[in-house]
Amino acid sequence: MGWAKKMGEISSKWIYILLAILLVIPLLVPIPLPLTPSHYTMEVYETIESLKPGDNVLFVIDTGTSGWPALGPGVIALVEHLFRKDGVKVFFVEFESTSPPLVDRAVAAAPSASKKKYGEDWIHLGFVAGEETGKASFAADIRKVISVDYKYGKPIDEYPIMKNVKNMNDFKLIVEPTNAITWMEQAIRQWYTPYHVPIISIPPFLDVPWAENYYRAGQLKAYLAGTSGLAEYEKLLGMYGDATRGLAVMTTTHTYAIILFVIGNISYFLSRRKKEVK
Amino acid sequence: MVSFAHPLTIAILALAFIISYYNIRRAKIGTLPTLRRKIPAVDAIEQAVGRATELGRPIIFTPGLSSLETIDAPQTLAGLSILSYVSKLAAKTKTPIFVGVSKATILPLAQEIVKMACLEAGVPEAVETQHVEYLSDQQFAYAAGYIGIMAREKAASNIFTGTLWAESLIFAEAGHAAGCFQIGGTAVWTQMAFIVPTCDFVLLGEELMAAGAILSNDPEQISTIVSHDFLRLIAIALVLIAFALTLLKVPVLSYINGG
Amino acid sequence: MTDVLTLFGTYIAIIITLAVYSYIIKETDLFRFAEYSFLATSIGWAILLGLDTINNVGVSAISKGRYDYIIPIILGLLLFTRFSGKLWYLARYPVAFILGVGLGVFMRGQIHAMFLQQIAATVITPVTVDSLIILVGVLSVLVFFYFTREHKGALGYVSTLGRYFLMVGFGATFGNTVLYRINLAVGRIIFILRALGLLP
Amino acid sequence: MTSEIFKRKELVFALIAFLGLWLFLDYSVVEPGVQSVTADILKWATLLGGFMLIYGGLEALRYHSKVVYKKQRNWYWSAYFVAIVLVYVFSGLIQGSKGMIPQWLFNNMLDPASATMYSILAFYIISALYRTLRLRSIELAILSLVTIIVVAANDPIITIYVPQLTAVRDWFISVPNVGANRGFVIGAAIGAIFLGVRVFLGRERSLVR
Repeated sequence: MGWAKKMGEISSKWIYILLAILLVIPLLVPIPLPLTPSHYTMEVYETIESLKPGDNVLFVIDTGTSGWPALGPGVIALVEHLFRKDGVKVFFVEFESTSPPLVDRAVAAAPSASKKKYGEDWIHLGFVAGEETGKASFAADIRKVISVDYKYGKPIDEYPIMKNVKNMNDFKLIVEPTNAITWMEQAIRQWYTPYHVPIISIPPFLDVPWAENYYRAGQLKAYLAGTSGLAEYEKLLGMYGDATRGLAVMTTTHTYAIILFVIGNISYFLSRRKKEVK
Repeated sequence: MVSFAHPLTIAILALAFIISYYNIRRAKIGTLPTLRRKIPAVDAIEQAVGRATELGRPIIFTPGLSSLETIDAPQTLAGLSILSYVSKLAAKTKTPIFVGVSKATILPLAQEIVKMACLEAGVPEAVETQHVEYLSDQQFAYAAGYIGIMAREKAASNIFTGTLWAESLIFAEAGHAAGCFQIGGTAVWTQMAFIVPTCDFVLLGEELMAAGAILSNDPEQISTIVSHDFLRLIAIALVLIAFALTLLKVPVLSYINGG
Repeated sequence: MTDVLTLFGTYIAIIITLAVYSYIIKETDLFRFAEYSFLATSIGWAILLGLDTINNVGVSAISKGRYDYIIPIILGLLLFTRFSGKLWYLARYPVAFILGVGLGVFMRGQIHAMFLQQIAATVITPVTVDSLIILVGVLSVLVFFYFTREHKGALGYVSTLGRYFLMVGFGATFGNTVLYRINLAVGRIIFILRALGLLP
Repeated sequence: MTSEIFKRKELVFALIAFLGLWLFLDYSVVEPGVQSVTADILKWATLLGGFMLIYGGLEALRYHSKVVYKKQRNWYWSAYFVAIVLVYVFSGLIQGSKGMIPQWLFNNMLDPASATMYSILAFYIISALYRTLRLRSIELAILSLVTIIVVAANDPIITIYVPQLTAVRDWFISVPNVGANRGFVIGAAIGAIFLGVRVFLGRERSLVR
């Protein structure tokens, strides 16, 4: 017994309280942080930059409401970037059930959306049931699983954007932010592997180690990793979004985590040595 | 015009059919090899039960949050096989067990398993000390219920198996803080990262299914693991052959990639 | 009227957010309120989406003369025989349909994308130290999960190496999970601060 | 008598195997006839996915109604559950799923609750990191050190002073982690392949109730 042992047994209550303070303060008192885009971020940026007028992009929001607080800023940045490109057509579709209303949220937050016309430059196809089967079905023939758009409920063939779009072969790029790696694996199995359409993604950050595997295997074209990845993307677009705002919190909380780790291990080694002496 | 695509994909499927059929046959006539690889966590189960008996405190157990009607069925099945074994061991010394169940379809199964285990152990009245409770089908309510039992009953050992998701962190950490002897087992990668530091013994990925097969002593379950090993060897061979051929400048990779 | 509803809604949203956080202190009825609201609304929403799917894909096609869509609708209705005492076994057929198609779609993708392509990706040329480490990692992890032989001698060393590789993977996941969970919390705190007018 | 035939699980598993293998036929044989049948099969399955959503909802409704009816523990929460679901569904039937009341419920209940639910783990994971990441064995030392490297590299201020950390983190994630992960993914694929094969052979009975 002694201070060494006590250091390893700080009660959860104090750990939680301090964490709560460290979570809130940096949001109220912003700390400016320098950012240099990593090659991961640049690859996503350049993939979208290289799109040409007339290219069709399939935008699949599978973050659900549960992934939105972390991934939403990245979704908004990607939508904004696609809307800045002249002549690039964006098709929104969802396979995760709570995602359809998020499209309106993302489009409303993207400043360039006002320049784009619904039905000509972008369309919201809505929700497709059946998860992986739905993905395979959508790829084989869009019109077999979708007859009306989500926004107005009108037959999709009334929109000029849908002319000459039949199946997965008509898309140049898939953008799929997800709240679980399984959604991305489904897209790889059903879209990349059979149709060779490149996929860019924002995986939930805990699945970054998985995404890296698919990225190294070439099954994933590029992805945004972590809060810094999202913040870097906002910087590339000249936006000040929630990812940049939240970056300062990562500093306080992560430093806190490292300090706790060090304290815990010092306590562990000191109290273990005492035991050995006895 | 008929043309063919993806011959390798079909070949692997056909191979899997043959391997599976062959091993099921071997299981029937009893020529299946035994699973010789040691799994420390399997031996640790006895230790977990023993510790609870010594301290006179109960064991707490979960077969995971998934059911049998999804793709996660093998994990749940393994969890239930382990439950049967734990229940048998505990029945002999009448050590109490609390089983927290999260799916309504698993509840009757778990009750039946516990009852059968007590019968097989020759102590049918021990079923009185083995409680199977339905907690909640909601993740966090389930976790709260589980921690609740852990604290109320002062559990000595915590064994959690099967498909675990985000909630596992909550009860693994609570069990660690309460000083439980912990055995965790799951095939969910993101949760394995948490059970390794929080548990005394772990069943990682397929170790869980293998442990279930070994403990259940069911030839059918063992045959599945043996089949996996066949294809695993083929995978290793494929990697090595592809590596060798690539070094010899034979363009084999594009062929494999095309399926 | 709409303004009042919007304002009231924002308050409810804030209360639910805080109620979820109350779980950290203790699981109380306040948390139950949030959890059951979550459960109930997600199920209500799923039912509405299901109805929309049937309406937009099935019913609208039939009204245009595509009578073949009647078959899946009948199959779908058979699902509800599970609620009846007598005809419950008929529900197996739609389940079998979903399961069969789902497994077929899943497995063909799994064999091609997650087995063959992953194997091909393991062989990286030109050979560097890094590419060899990946190769050794893949092989040793495969060996680690090999059960019919006892892991003694050389096999034991390879298996232990595989375990160490796995630990690196788990460490990377653990570290990134810290980032993700904190980031989720930040998103919600930004929401509350914004609703209270403390953030733009 | 006919009902006896339909009760047999063999027929059910034959249907599963036929459909599953058909999709492999579709993958291997490029013939427009096969592809058009497959597109129809997939369409049917997708439509059934819509029914599945409703069925899952009704099953939950039935369960909670039973709890209310039998006045089991916490029945009042089940009553609240049933009430909200009914309000949601009926308002949706009248106003459409994008009507005022369904949207209100989505924005002010579903969204905040589901969005916050997983963020409470931020507190648990920091506490777990402090309590359990101890350098107790070689294995745990590897896990802990990689964790701390990743945590430090995700900390923007630390990377200003030690910019090399990012490269170290990226190396760990893109080299040894990829090796481990890929081995695991291939292993999981093997498990999935045999699960499927066993279902097709009719050996995995528990999958169909």
